[in-house]
Amino acid sequence: MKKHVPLALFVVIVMGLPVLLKNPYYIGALVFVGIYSLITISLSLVLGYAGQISLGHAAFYGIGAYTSGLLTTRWHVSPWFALACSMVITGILAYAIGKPVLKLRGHYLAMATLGLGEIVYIFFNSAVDLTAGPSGFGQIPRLAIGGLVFKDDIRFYYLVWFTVAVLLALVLNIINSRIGRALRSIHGSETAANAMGVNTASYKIQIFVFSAVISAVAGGYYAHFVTFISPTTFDANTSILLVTMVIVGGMSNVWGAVLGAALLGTLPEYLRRFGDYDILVYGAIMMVIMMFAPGGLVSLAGLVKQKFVGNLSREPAA
Amino acid sequence: MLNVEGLTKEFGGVVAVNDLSFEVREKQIKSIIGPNGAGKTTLFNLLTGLLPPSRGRISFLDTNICGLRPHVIARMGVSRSFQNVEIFDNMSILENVMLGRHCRTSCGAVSIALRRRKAVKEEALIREEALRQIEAVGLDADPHSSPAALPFGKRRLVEFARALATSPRLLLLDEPASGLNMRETEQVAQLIRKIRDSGVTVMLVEHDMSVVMEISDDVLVMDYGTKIAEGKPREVQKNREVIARYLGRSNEYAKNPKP
Amino acid sequence: MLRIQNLKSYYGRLQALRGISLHVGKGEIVTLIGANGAGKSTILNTVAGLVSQSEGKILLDGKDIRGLPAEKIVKRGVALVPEGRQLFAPMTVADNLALGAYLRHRNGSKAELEQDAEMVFGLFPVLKERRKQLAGTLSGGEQQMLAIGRALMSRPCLLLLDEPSMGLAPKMADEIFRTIVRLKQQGVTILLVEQNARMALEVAEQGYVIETGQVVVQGPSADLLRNHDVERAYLGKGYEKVWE
Amino acid sequence: MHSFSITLQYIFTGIAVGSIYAMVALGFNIIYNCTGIINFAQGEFVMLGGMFMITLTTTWKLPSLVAFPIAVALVVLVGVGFERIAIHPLKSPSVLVLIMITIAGSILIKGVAMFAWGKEPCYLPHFSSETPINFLGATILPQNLWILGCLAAVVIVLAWFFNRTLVGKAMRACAHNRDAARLVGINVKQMVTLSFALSAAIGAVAGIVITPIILMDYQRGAMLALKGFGAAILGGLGSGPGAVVAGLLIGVLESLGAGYISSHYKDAIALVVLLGVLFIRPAGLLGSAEIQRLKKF
Amino acid sequence: MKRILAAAAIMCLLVSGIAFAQAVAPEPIKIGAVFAVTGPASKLGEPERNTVKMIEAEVNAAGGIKGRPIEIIVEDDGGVEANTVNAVKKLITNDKVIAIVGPTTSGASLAVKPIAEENSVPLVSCAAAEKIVNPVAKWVFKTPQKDSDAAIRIFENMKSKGISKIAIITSSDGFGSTGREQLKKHSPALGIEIVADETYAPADTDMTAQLTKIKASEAQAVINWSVVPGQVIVAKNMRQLGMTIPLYQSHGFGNPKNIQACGEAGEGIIFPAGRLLIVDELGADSKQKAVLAKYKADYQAKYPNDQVSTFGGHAYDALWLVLNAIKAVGPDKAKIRDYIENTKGFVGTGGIFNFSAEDHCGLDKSAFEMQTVKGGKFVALSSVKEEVKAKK
Repeated sequence: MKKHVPLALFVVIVMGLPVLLKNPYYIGALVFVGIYSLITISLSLVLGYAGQISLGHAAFYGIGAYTSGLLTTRWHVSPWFALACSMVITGILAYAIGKPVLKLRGHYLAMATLGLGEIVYIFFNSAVDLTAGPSGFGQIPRLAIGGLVFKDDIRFYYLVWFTVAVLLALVLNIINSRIGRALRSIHGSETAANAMGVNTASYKIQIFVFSAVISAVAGGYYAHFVTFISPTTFDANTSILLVTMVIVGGMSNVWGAVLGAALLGTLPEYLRRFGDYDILVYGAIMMVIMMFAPGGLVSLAGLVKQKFVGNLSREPAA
Repeated sequence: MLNVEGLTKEFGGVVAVNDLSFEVREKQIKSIIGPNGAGKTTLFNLLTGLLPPSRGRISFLDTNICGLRPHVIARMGVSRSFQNVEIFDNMSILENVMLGRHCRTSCGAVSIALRRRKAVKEEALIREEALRQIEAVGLDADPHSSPAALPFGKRRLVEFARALATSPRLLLLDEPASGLNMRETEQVAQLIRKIRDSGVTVMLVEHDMSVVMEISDDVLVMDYGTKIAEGKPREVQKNREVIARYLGRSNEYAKNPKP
Repeated sequence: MLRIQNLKSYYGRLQALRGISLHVGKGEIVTLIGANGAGKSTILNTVAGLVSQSEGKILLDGKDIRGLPAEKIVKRGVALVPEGRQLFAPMTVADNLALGAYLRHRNGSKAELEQDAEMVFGLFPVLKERRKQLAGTLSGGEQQMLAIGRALMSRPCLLLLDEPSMGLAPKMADEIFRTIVRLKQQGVTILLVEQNARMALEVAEQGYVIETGQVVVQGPSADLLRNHDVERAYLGKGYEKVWE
Repeated sequence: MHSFSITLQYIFTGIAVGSIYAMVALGFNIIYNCTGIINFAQGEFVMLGGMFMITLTTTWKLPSLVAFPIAVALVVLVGVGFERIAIHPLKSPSVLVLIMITIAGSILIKGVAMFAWGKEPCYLPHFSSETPINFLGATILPQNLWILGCLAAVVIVLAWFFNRTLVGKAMRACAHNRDAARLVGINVKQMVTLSFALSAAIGAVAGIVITPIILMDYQRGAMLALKGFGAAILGGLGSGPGAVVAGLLIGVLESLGAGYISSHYKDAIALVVLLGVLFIRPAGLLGSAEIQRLKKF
Repeated sequence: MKRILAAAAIMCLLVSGIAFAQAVAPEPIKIGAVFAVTGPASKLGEPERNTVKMIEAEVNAAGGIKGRPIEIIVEDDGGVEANTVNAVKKLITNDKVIAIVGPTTSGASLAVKPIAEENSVPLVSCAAAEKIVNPVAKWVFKTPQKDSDAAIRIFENMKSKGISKIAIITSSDGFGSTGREQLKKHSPALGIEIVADETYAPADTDMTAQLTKIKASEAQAVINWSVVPGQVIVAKNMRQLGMTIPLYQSHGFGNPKNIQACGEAGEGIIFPAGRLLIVDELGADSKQKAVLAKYKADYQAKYPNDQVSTFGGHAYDALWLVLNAIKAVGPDKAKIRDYIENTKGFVGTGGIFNFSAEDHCGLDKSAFEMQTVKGGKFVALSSVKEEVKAKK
């Protein structure tokens, strides 16, 4: 049961952090990291495992947020039911979009997903009667279980990171299974995967829909946490940021996705002290990581391991 | 078990496979030989559904498999290896071989994600079978390590094990000995025989004639997409046409160059 | 002119050459023969600088050129006519030839280049007719001529030819071999890789038989033509028994 | 206004806007052909072109004719510098990593521009008079003609460069077959640097001619890059004529969409058409499926 | 093993991510500020940041408030709402500020409205949207004039000219869309009919298509509601199309650079704005004259490369509201809030503020002065009319 160790460690630390920190600001920042992590974990399945680039995931994030936000504020649907609805709606949309789009490859796929993201963004902006347009809308109710309302940061923190942990557990189960192997084989070579009996087209669409649905959950959480949403949160920049998180963290590893979300999600906080120069530092950090650790941050962890652990284990063989 | 009739593949005017007909009988080793560009790999791609044929019919176990998608054909029991060894460096050796079991297993995402007993059990079976195949092909590397570091010969064995893990009825091997040294080639030849003896029909494309002549039950010679000769290895070796294609003709001009 | 000593080269993990040594004298035609996948093309590619991982020595006029990038090796007077021609298909015949002389454009005079182009057209008159045609639209034989012509435009002292007869109709193959002989008469040293062993040995002085990345037989081509080991290399073990 | 004049006006508008998209798309294609990557800093080249021109003409008071080539040269320096520092040293990087590096590069360039020129949009006078020209009831600004002229000039120069000069042919050779290019003595890495120089120059020209119309600020590049990328994809990556046709097409579609359907959804209309084309022709209007297959992530 | 390490690395990062706190110095009175110093709204956020930094220096040079220096902690949210939320939380819980000035944008202000409420920290927003103070939130105020007042002032001016059919063209960002909303809401009451309603994306380069459509309609005037560069491009495109109907712009037009950028196309544009731009024209009887002149002079002296703008003015008003409250009642959040809510007759750059429990904006439509561009300068529309009368 060695493979459960990292996850258990992760859960322990996630549980313990608030006790150590107590400060709502840190907790609040970590809530956003958790929300991003939900998306990046699921996006890493699409990007790092199945090898399909999506520059439109902010759209699913946004559809989740808007569906949940609108249902609860306009039609006073229970937030949990609204969240479930947003998952279903996003899933259906993702299927309809993914079916034709995933036939494209490389830069064409990137453009198509980017374009779809833009279309959704334009819709949020322009369907003013429904979405309140660019100025957004607020007073979205908070999530609650029975009498327990997730109103302060700490409760929401536990909710989000509990979801992240559950997602991680599910995803770790999946990536170490026949389905995970099938996904990775698509990235390796679609031809060879096909020849091994993997229905690549079907897996691509399934994983795309799955990650869209998880992104919708993240969107719903965002809406109920911030209680205010506007289209700019779900624009192309966000899509690119999400992909960047996955790649910077290390796209062939779900832990990399969390790492990327944690780094790029909190980077603006670190960079506050640089004032206006934050944009330069941000760009420079990204460039340096990509130039010197093209495998992402987890590959650095791999290097460290090779240095310290690898030598030990190899010695007897030599 | 495999029946090919009038198979033709054209690529925008170029005929890569031209009206090819042949038969492969159960539990035999059939080799396809011929010079570069003869259309051998194209033939394999047609048989496995990676390319749609322009004309003709391929029937496998009395079912027409023309136009079926590759993963369906793989499920029916046709597996293959690739000329340049297409194994996945983003997975461990064991996982590569376990992927081969994919088409023989069925657990869905939900039961896997929730680690239902069915899924756990199936996974254990997959692992068992994969380890068995790794042993069967005689691969002595740590199955949990990455295949990226393996020498070429062992990579090929990983690919063999993966192909065998699909429990194929028909195994297509594209140049299994290319890039191997003498000793490795010998091992591969023995392995192919062993596979045949275990009841799997084998088709292979190969340039190393030693291997072909040694292990084949039947040889098909192709050039320019058409069949030149077919028969027992010894017959083929004697075939004048085949010898001419291989060793080439004499260049009349070279002996008396014009001024 | 060219001396290769214990050359080993790798494509990633795959060791393609396992210690090749050979020699090409000035003005000679030397041929490398052997079955597909034996490593003949790899030898040429390594000499031409396309294979990045290698060990051993490649001495050109006594200087080691191993490890230099391809573009520098061309500068030293080695031109490769690659397998499968590798022409610039969307460009005209004239453009392909002009690019062949890419390195000479800066210092070479225009007249000299024109003269060279005329020389190529002299070798292959059909190219002159098609000079405005796109290379991709030529027939296989014409493409091969153009590939040779392009290589000649760099005024090589050593010409590496990789399977020049591959995929050509017999008449065309004859034509190509006629040119090879003519080039030799003009003083070009040629290292020829051919699958068509007989034709190659008939035009060459020396021959090397390559099997699994090693030289298995070598000697004057006339001897090799009669050597059964050569046939074995092509047609497999047990061959001679059947053939006798 | 007659409905004919109105339509004509929409088309004029579309062509004027589209020529910029076309120029940006051309810049994308040149680097793509040489390296297989999409340079997300392309929009920043456009922005820098406009900004340098503004500084040279307003702060340094240089005459436009002198400032123009200097501005272009400065952007070329930036492009080459970027390639040399961030891309040249890498050994066999993956396409995705290269793209990330260009994104990081665009953030950096944007940041430097923010410090250099501030956050307010900067202004550049029109090249010639601002008096609109009337044609069959529709109007066009002389500056629009300058833009069209520059597009034409860029197309002609590129056509001449790629078809008539040896270096241009060498670049095409690299794009078509790297190994064969090396075999005739072409230094591929130099060609990659050159491709950055060339597309920076085109970006700069585009930036300089549109600045009088649209003003320029440090964040302007992103939107132009997005539209230009759309045009490059619609035309078929790597295809020069495709970029021009698709750029103009997107411009006209946006304009007609805004005029006849809804200005709220004009960008969406253009994108829907783009996606529709991709679903039918996955390699774009004039792209070749062959090339697409070779160059994937 | 690799995974364990990766997991450990994540944890380290999370933990260290927490260490971005800054050292706490107990002495000064801390006031927070959140502005979009970078990102799409940076041209607004920068003068705001400059302004509060200028006031900080000025107050401290004068010995602070009751002997205590003030410290303004400025956070940049880049216009990203999630960052604003984090920044405000940081200011409240880490820096323990007693009041917050900003944010710059409406979306960000709305996103942090509940946070100010829950933490009981007075927040004076520098963003325009009326939703920020309507419905009234106990702890949230704002200083920019109301969009609705701007719309009403424009309509009143139109009515005086006999214009009844108009076209509106707005940018599809927060500023433009709230303007569009207000224009549509208030037009019927004033008898104005909107015959064309067009929008464009904030980064668009050409609006002739939309304007062509407007030209073909029977509109007698055009209202453009956006910030740069759209407002300049619209003016130029109208000139290109030979449209002679009057162009009205929103109060976002109040930046002298626009005049230069518009060139001839700028002449005659009418827009409502605060009096900062026409301070030199104001008569001595204007209550605002002294404040405006001082702000303009101070700002220009401190930032010679930057033009004074109304956006900085919003931050000026917001910060002084807070500082006045501190001067009066000391650094106590609840007392500051109460003091601001009861502030009457506060003369700011945006107008004369009269807050109440129902009105957390404090400005009415008199805060706007209809202005126009004449001879390459902003001038009050009323003075132009007087000249005309004088000529007659």
